[in-house]
Amino acid sequence: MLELKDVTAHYGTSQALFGMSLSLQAGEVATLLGRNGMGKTTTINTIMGIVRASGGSIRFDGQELVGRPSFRTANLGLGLVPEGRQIFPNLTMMENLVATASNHLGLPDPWTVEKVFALFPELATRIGSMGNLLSGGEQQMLAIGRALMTNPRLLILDEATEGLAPLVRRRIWEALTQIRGQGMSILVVDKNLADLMKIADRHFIVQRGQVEWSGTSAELAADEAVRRRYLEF
Amino acid sequence: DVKIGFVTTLTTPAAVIGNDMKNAVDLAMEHLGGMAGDTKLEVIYGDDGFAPETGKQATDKLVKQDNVDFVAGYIWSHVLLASRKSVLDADKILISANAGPSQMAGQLCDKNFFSTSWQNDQTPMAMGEVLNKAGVKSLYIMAPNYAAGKDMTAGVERTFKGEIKGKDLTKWGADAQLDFSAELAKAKASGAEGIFVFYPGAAGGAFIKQYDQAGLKDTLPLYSVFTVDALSLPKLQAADFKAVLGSKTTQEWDPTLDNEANKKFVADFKAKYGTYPSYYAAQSYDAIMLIASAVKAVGGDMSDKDKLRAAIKAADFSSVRGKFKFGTNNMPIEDFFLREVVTDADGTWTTKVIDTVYTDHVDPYAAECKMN
Amino acid sequence: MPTMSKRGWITLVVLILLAVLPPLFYLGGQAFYLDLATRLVILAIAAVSLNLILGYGGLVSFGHAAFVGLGAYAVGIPAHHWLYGGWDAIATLSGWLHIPLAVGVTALFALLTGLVCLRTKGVYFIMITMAFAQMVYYLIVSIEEYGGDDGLVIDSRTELAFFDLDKPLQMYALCFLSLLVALGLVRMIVNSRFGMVLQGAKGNPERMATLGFNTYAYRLTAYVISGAMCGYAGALLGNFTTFISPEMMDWHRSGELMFMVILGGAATTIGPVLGATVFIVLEEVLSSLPHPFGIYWQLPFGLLLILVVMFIRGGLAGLFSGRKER
Amino acid sequence: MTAVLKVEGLNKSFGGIKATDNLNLTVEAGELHAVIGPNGAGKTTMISQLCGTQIPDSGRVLFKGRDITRLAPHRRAHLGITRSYQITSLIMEMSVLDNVALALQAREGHSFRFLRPARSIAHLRDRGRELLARVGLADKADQATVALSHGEHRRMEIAIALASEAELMLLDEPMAGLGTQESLEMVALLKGIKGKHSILLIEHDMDAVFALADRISVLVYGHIIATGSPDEIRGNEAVQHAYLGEE
Amino acid sequence: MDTTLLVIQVLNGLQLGLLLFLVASGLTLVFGILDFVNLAHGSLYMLGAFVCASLTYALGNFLLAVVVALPVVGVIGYLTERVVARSLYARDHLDQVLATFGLILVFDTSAHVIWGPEGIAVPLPDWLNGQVALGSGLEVPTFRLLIIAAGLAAAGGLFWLVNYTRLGMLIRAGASNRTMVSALGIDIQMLFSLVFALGAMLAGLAGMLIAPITEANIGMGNSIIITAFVVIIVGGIGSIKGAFIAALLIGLIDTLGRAFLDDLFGLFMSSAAAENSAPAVSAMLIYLIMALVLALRPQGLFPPKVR
Ligand SMILES: Nc1ncnc2c1ncn2[C@@H]1O[C@H](COP(=O)(O)OP(=O)(O)OP(=O)(O)O)[C@@H](O)[C@H]1O
Ligand SMILES: Nc1ncnc2c1ncn2[C@@H]1O[C@H](COP(=O)(O)OP(=O)(O)OP(=O)(O)O)[C@@H](O)[C@H]1O
Ligand SMILES: [Mg+2]
Ligand SMILES: [Mg+2]
Repeated sequence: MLELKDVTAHYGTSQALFGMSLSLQAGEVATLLGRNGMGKTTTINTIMGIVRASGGSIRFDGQELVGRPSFRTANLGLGLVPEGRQIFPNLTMMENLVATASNHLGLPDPWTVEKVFALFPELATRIGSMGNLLSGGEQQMLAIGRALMTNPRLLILDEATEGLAPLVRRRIWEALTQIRGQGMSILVVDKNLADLMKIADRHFIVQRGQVEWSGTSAELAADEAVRRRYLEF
Repeated sequence: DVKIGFVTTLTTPAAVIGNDMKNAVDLAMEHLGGMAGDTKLEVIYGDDGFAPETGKQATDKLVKQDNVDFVAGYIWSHVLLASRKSVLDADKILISANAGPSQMAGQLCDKNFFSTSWQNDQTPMAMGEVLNKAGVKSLYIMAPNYAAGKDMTAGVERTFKGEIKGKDLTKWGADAQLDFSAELAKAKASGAEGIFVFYPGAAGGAFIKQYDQAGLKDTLPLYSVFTVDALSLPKLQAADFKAVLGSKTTQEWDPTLDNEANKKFVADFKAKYGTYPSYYAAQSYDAIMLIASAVKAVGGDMSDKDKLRAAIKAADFSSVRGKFKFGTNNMPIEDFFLREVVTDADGTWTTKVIDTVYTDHVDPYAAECKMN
Repeated sequence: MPTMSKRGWITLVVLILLAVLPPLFYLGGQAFYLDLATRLVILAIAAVSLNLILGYGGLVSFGHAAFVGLGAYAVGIPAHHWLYGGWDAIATLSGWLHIPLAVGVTALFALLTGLVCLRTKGVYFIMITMAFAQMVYYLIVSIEEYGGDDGLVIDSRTELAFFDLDKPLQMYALCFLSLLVALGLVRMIVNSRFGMVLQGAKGNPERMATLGFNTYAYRLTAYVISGAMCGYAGALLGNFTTFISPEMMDWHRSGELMFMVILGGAATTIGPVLGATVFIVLEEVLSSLPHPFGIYWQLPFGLLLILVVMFIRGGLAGLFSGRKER
Repeated sequence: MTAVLKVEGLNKSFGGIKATDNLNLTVEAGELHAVIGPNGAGKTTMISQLCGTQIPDSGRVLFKGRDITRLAPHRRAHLGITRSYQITSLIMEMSVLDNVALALQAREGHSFRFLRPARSIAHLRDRGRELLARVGLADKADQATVALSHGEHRRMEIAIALASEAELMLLDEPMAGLGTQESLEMVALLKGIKGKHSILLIEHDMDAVFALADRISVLVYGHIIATGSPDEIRGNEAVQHAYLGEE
Repeated sequence: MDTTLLVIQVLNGLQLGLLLFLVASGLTLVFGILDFVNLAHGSLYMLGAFVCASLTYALGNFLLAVVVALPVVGVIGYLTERVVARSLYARDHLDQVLATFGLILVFDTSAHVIWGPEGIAVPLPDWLNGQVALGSGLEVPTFRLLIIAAGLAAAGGLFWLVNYTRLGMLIRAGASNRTMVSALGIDIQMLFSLVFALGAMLAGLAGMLIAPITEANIGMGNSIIITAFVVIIVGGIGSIKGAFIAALLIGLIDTLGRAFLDDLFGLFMSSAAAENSAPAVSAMLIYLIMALVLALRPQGLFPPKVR
């Protein structure tokens, strides 16, 4: 479904991605793992067209994404929960949810505000609050809800559980497992490896802007050496 | 070769005046064939940008860089005041073709400074006399809030004998006030028998239109100075603002003045530029003609300043005003006429002289001038 | 000496050119160019002072022309009284009076308005500084004693110990030296601990407060320093032009100072000088094009400004910075 | 033990929401006191009131017995209170080292010092580098702050908090955004300074909390519902229910 | 004091206020919402006036000219956005200030080249040219009532657009985080172009409406832009409601100041002194108001929820 081949990216003159390659099947949950500053966020932003790829190719359902403006990428069915939440601070919570909502692909049974509130009851009480006045965790939930409201086929979550209480975090993983059952693919960057191992099919370990290792959860669980080497725990 | 620097406003909306002056200067040069006797004349223009500081800079440049012998022009009193020192300190001749601040007629008069226009107070003083004669008992006054505006209101108050019902000085300068709704409402409510205004340049047209829209023509007759002129009339005619027809202004010159120089000037100007010349144009034309006469008189020799000054003071040229004479303070001693806005034979709106208000009028500051 | 950066070299070259060229022009009989350079250098001082708060402090003052104007009036008003008011006493010590007066008055004005203005942020700050400047403008316009709208001609220049300001070369020398001092002063300030706080407060005021800095006090201090420095430039300008008018403090003038700083490169040492130079020189060159191009000079000038902004990041100084991106 | 920080009956509401509701809390000298609670419970709001960027509606905040309820933030910093931000708050235009050096500079009294170039003041720079090394950013010291990744920004937050050497540190989710490995390092780091400073720690990372805290308070709807040792809290049923979920 | 006069002056103030609102609302849209400082907004006002003036002569009817001129100005705004503004959104406000100052010079000088310095007077159809009697002795120029009506309509429409439509939400969202809006699938660039064009049309409309009163002239943009900024600052940047209230406030204060300040001053000083100081103070008035408002409320009367 999603395939990156030898993608490179630069910030000005400094290179951040050095030939990133990975692929993701429909209905799969995959993770990007790696230490701080290794290029996970950059990879995601390159897929979304926020950072311009300087080389390589990114294909989504056979369509080339490199060089495509990010709104067109999004309209192909990629939903982003960005690092650092990036809630619209000057919109109310409800407006944050509905402003960019869409169903470009005409998916049956699309996401609605009610469904999001069912997932995050905490949000239901803060409908009229301005985005910037929400607590860190509320913003994070909202960011996820907002992405879901665009009815993506591939959901990309960058540090989506940062700042969430354990209970909520667990609920998110549960929800994702559920969604994935409905044919959605998911790409996650997160630091809670323990949780991820439970729900993810495939892992990519990123090191200096490249995939250094990839494999299934079982393989990762089995391969202590890799864990020690790249993730060190 | 004799070089003349000519400072006027060529940018901003006020450039409408500057262009008219420039046209007149170009026409004068054409009439002279570019020569004053055997001496070639050259004109270099400077733009004051409607601001004293810029005007002074332009003047400095003409004096220091282009090394001109005369600096002429100047629409605005404050620009002239600011630039005066630059010219006079360099011992060059300064000739105002419009601005007439009281200081320069009085305390600050100078042997090197001449005017081909008037002193600010004179024109409104003439209007005051007109009002007295017409039996106007009470008056409302409006003018921009700057030096000449204050001079103008002082001028009319000096001679008008009736009651002043109210006076508004409105914001002027780069962001001048052009919407006069509040003032016109006050004027109307004041019950005055007439309204006196001074709004030069673009503001004049704006004022007339609002005066028209407010329907004041019958209740509050308009008496203006430097407001209705050959620059605003074509626009007003194009927009068909008939209210201005019949309105009265005073002036020292008019296109209908019956003398050879003026006939030629007006006819050629119309032929060349398609419009009537304004008094700004007439005064600028005179300024160049005055310079040319002096240069010719001294045979192009600019070194003997005394001789040059004497030649200028003699004013031996045929002015479009018919006669031209300098007073002791080097300001003209001249007649002032009452003019009315009329339609000419071709249907074009213009002015004509209907009365002479002053004959050989001397400005009220001449006595303060220590030069003799 | 450590090796000099590219921008350091540019600074040096620009300053050397400014030191050498104008006097050469003057001696070569082109007095007008010295005048032009004098004006340029004075405006550069004002721009440098503005850069201190605008570039390094993020305080975009849209009222700096008021400081220039007040500084100039601090020369003009005493001179006026001396000539027309019979205050002979002040004539003999005019240098001792004018300069401290200009600096003092503007510092005080900066302090008083700064107390209010600095409560606001961003664009609100821009506009409130402009509001105060406009008030001064209209105040001066309404004082007829000092010419109101017509302005005031300064008939006698300030008398100083080593410089005779009636001599164009000496006038220029003083202005140029003042520029050097101003540049040095601003450089010293921004690199000092005070300067670090000022720059930090530009980036993230709340963080600075929780670190323990009273950002208001630091900003106010910078504002006063900048205002006083600009007032000094105003005193020079008054002496140079020998004509002052409220026009000098019109918002357009404040805008021009701002544009010089941004054009040259805010928060760089030489930026304001570069900006002032390009601004003045271009204005001069374009407006002396033959008629009628000369009167439309603002068209190419405007286009140039747009192009510079669109294609050169960080102003003209950005052209010469070692760093490519940012 | 003496209380460094005492919060009495603190209230703060935003429109209809009571973000802080009669909150009472004590931080003893040298203790590491963790505050946990669900999202939106009012933890960050509490910190903001303690450091002075928000002013409570009512109640008192006492620092070493002194009432600081309405003191300006910079004055509290002078008294010895520092905070880190949950949502990264750095001076992006300056270099990484400058950010830390400013924090160090803040401790040295006023900065109305105009003469010496701040970047040549050796002790500030050296100590700054030392701190950056401690959070693993030694090689990034001279980079522009914007050019760092999110996790690196989070670590800068911590370096800055450490730089202040404040008597009381208010840390708002310092572990958030760190990788597993970095979190462990951070726990070690905090262990190292524990005891020297009083620390109020807000964290959703329970492993870290239980590893570090001397005492834990649980904040729900602006109100402390339980305070106790880690074991007491782990065993507390209400806490399990409101926050941790079945474990 | 004469009540009729007071009523007339209040109406005059309203008319000025609504005109200011038209300019300020476009400015606040572009500035508050796109976060783009457009100094050249006043030039669009001027262009509106000139285009409409020329068209009035070409088409022989003022209202028809307005209808045609509006899209023309919209297109000018659109092109301005595409060519200049777009690449500057991500920049510092200061860069925008400098570039749009350049734009002012370009627009104003172009107008000077095209239409000359003299300005154009715009004739009105007869039915708009007269006065309407609103009561005994209470006559108001018809056209000024039209301005009031147009201003109110624009205010209502905008308020609805920004606050109650999805388009409005998107615009506001785009202001705070362009990248994110785009990453969520919205063509933000197109949206911004449209907003810019809308702002241009509002300013242009104001210019068209004032032209029959003051004429179209090349300096007109620069004299209104500062007042428009004052309005949006006093109102709170980005707030349509704030702009509306501040515009009316400033329109009224300015008009009433000009109308009654000298009488007021006359109460406690000599009439000569009053005559002298009243114009200066009334010119200063809006700045005084702004300084006062900001001193008390540093974010304006209706602070934006977030900036
Ligand atoms: N300035 C404000 N105006 C209105 N509501 C606010 C404001 N600040 C916070 N809130 C609300 O108060 C509640 C407490 O927020 P706070 O940020 O303190 O939560 P928190 O405990 O830090 O949560 P998290 O763990 O998710 O960061 C939240 O519901 C939040 O939306
Ligand atoms: N805006 C930027 N400018 C320059 N360099 C950047 C920028 N953003 C990130 N980088 C650099 O690119 C590299 C990769 O950053 P990225 O944000 O992709 O890391 P990450 O793996 O997501 O890390 P983290 O876990 O901390 O979020 C880092 O070395 C970082 O310093
Ligand atoms: Mg990341
Ligand atoms: Mg929080």
